[in-house]
Amino acid sequence: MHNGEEEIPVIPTHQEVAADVMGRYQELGRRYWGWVTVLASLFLLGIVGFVIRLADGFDDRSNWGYHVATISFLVSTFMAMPIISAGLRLAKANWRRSFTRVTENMAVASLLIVLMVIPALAALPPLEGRMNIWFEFPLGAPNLWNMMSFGTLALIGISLLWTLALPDLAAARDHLPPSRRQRIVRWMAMGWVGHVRQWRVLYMGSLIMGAFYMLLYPLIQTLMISDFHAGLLPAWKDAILPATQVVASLQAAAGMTLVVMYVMRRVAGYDRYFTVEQFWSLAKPLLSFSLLWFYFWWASFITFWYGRQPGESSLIQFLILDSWRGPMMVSFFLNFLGPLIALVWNPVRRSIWGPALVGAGIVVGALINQIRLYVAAFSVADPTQHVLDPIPAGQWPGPPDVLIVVGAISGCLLLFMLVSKLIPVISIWEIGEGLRLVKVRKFYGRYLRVIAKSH
Amino acid sequence: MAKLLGLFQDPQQVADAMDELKKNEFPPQDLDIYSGSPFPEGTFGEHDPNHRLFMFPLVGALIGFSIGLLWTAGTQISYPMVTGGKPLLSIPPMTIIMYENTMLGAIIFTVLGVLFESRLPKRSLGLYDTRITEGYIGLVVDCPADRVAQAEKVLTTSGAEEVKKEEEE
Amino acid sequence: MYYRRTLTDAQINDELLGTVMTTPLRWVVIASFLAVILMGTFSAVGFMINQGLGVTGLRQPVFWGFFITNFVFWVGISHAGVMISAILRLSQAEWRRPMVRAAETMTVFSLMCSLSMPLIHAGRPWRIFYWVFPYDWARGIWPDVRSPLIWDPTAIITYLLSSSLFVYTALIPDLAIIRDRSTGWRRPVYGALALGWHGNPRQWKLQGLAGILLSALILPVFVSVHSIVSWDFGVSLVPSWHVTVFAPYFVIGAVHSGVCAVVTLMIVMRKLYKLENFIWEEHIDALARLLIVVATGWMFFFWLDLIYALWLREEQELTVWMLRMFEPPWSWMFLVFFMCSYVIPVPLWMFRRVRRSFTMMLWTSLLVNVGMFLERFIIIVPALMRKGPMTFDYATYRFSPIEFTVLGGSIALVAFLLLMFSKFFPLIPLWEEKEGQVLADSVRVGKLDVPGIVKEH
Amino acid sequence: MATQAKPSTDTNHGTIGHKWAMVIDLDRCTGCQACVIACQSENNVRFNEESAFHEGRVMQWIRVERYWEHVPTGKQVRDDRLAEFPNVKARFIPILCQHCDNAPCEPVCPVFATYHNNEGLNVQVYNRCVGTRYCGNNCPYHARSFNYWEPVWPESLQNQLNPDVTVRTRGVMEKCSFCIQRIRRATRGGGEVEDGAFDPACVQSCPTGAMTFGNINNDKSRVAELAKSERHFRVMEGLGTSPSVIYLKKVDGTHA
Repeated sequence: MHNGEEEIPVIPTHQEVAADVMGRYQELGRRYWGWVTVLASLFLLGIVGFVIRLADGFDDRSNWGYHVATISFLVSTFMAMPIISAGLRLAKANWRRSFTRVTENMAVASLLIVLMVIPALAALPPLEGRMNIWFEFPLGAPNLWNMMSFGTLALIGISLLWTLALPDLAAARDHLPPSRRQRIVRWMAMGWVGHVRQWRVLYMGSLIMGAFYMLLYPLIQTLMISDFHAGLLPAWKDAILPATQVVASLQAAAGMTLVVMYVMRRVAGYDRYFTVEQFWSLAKPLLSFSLLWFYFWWASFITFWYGRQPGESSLIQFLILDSWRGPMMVSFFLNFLGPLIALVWNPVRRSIWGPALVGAGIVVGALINQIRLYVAAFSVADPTQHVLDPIPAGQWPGPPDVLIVVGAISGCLLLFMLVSKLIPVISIWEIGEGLRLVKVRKFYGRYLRVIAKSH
Repeated sequence: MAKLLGLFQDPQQVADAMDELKKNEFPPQDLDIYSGSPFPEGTFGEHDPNHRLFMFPLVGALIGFSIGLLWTAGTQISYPMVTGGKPLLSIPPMTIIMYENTMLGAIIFTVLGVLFESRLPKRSLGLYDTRITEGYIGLVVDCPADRVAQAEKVLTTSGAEEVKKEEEE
Repeated sequence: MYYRRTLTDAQINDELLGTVMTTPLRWVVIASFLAVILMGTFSAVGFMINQGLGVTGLRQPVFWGFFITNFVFWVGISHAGVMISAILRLSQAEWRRPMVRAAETMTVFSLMCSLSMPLIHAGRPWRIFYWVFPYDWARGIWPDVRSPLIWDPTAIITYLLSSSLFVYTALIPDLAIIRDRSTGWRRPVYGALALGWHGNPRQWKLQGLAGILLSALILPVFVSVHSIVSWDFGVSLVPSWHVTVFAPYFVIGAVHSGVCAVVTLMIVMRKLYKLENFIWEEHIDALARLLIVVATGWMFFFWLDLIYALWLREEQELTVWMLRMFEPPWSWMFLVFFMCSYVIPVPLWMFRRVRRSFTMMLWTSLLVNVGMFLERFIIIVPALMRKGPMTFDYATYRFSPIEFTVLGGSIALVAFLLLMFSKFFPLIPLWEEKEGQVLADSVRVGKLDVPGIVKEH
Repeated sequence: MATQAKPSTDTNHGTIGHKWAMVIDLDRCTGCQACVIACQSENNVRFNEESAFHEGRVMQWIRVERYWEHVPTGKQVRDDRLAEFPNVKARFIPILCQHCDNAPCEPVCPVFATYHNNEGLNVQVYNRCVGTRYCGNNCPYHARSFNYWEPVWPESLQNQLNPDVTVRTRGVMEKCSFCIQRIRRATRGGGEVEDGAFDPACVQSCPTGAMTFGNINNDKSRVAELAKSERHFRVMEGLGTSPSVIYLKKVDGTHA
């Protein structure tokens, strides 16, 4: 399938892209408001569920399992999405350009997540007598430190988004008719004119902040898993867990990116930005993440299975083989087996529906897996015992739990919808930069693309 | 049948020669190109070689997996000796060994597949020129003896430095 | 990306086949020097096998010492090869071209070296084949597949075979080049090895596919190998060994030390064989950037290992870590390891000037590998020294001269094998260099010519 | 993942009839080392000259460990090492192969040189052993010793060697076998061996009768009786190895 010309898509100009994106950005149609109202009402329902739980109070920890699981799910999808774009930017991948902004816009979800962490911390038992990484000087741990680190991560994420959006905000400022929205945008653009110096600062700043985000994220996952999961399970000495969580998050984030791109193609008609190239290229890391997901899980499983000390055996029974076997198997299929079987086929990888479908499965699997980890941990009555005994049973969600899960997710999406009318959801300047570095050349018998990489 | 080998220095000339030959009803599957380094597919408008390489690793993986299964399960069952209170048929250790054997089978068969699909090994080089690995590009034409002259003409006119001929019956 | 020198195919052949076609004096000198060291090592090992393991420093309860450390170390080194070539092939990074084969061959040879370590460390080496291979015919019983020491050979042999095939497949086109250039006895030999390669589009296409497919298949193997090595320790009950994080921690540590070994190798090659036209600052620079990421990831796992060692407050585990970190000689070893493998090199690599200076990179990469050897030593020995509450057999392990000789010998062995390989085969893939020349292009942006690459998809 | 990680507490898998066990009453042990000597002469264990102790290459199938027992008193002792008699007393505990049911040393051996037989014994097969020494690493009790050198006996003692026991060669691992040669002789006829019919060398030689050996599956045996005592404990029980050697110790005060 090499016979040349038709394989090369026509390369649009910077102006075309700008005009098109600005057009979509400007219009606030009925469909848009429809989606917003649906998400908003779901979000309100979530708040109702949350209030019901709040009424029961924090004495019964097992009530809050699903709430915490939801937080972890949101952290491992929306909060991890900026990492995808930051990493691809560091790797100078050209195909990233059209969806970096989508992933960065998701960073606003962290506002909601940070709010949700507060009650979760309230539900935690005291540190005394149970394992924790705060060792002998709690000094306001875990609450203070958790809030601080979550807050910092959210801050970095949003400032990263803002910085990288400046040129497009400027474009919007010049493009929008005078209105309140335009005034907000003008303020946000902070008088960006695109001076050479400004660009250089933008590049450096985005690189540095991206690096910080990537360095801080594993710490957040470590806090999550050690304070809210491992610390509540007796004798659960699983040093790999934070890393496992990071890998799972990257996988879920990539999956979520694919899903969002697919939906935006279908609903908002962004076909020309999210082409097969994006799906195909993102499917490759997705496959490797899926393999790593299994690898990390297996590394801890084989160690415990072989060690077979009483504490280990009981926890394997609890989390994998007995009480939570169902969720384990489902997420095992959705996060590892399914993606592996589907994505090894190039035809599937090199399509729109394939990666999107796998991504959707992965997102669901991630949710179930987080539920397995955190609800299980919260259902343990006494974290201070030496060996988990008796082994608690699995726990289905109650109506409030369902409301919380659905409401929180739709709340994050709502924030995304809202912010994408302030910050263009497609990064015009990055696409423009990419277009400048591409040319089509006649290579003897056929036409080929030449892609240049700037330093 | 006869065989011609035209030696070119400029890839562009080869591409032109190919077009010219195709124009003169030389069937594409009778044209072949020898080059010292890979060019993007279709650089010379040659016909796309089809292959079934991707079947090989699958078959290999299957064979490797079954060998692993046979070995691990078989030895554990036929020598029922308890060690460390582990179950007599311990699946996790079996998984590791079966995995390794699967990958080994897949890789060995891939290499075999590559050799088979690229029609290697060949006993003799046949019509060939050592300058090809020095940067020349060879254009090979398989044609009935009566069209040799025409083919040679096309090759020389489009810039072949030398045309080698070989008669086959 | 970088501005590449433009070379004709003939030039590439001349420069890269120089060592194959001729035998420079310095090559003879170095090879014979290494050969002498190897002789010494072999006699030392022979003495040990003849006398018994008493000549080593091993003692209760430190049943594993220098040899196992060395084994882990060399398996670690062997990981860079595939890491570099496979990952860079899959991501189609242009700067991979000059380093893939050198890295892969180093994988093969260091793997052979590491494989020899457990064999000579065994109590009765003359019975070793009963261990590694199914041996029903020998004594009516098969190996116990539940033992990590069976997983080990399975994984390593898989890895060894795969990487050797990997090297050979990519070598075929270059063998054809040597065949075409050489005369006399070489011609038939290389002709046979080249399998009658013509270089028609079909063969090239499959050559390319083989690169991608084999990389994709070998990557999971490479991850599994060092994980399985780590499970030798991880699945045991020894305090501070029985840790779940060991698998990825070992793997990424292996990549860290391995990539550094590749850097060392590249720089030495460049000096020894005058490859200035092919190995440039840009390559070392790219490797160094990669190293910053790898080293930092490795640090994360090290940190996890540490905090979760304290996690349960188990007295035995704490004693081991106390021993490692605060009791000489382990404390200073720990300090050296930590300094060498992270604290000194990584900040240096932040500077472009350092990344692009061959001398600096040579020394920092060597430093890292010193550190990584000590890391393995510190992981293995102190954990065994203070294993239990039993008072009677505390022990301080001191390696004997024999063991030290074997360490030196193992380095000499790998170097010697690489030297021999480079005498008969080019260490830089010629055809990949030529391909790079063909695909090189640039895009003009204003006054600037941004170097680019022709992409097929 | 179908295999269930068995809770390590189940004791007799694959056990028919006999399951040999030992009870050691630490309150009777005087640390006289008679058991050590008896074991060495019974099982052809190589001599340990002083150098062997310096090198840390002692060959012992049973050793007497000395530990300090701290008796809590009214006055607080800041550091246990500063405690003195009568607050601290020297105690002895004979350590031999514990013949664990979930023995950590067994599954790590690549060549089945050590495995669990159906009488609850952790047996060592010398001529299978290739000397990877992994078992030695993985034994929490340090019950295994390795032949670094070819074992040699002075000329005068050549005839002292026990003909029922193999003389090990260099490069193999060895450990207590519960005097399996005596077990074999006793069980040769088949059927149940009555209690006290025979004893391992160490038990036989213990002057204070601190050690008892027998078939714990037989409830009427002395071992089974003593094992029921409320003084009983097993070394490093937290590891879940479930040893066949049971120690008896009167727990005074709050200290265990």
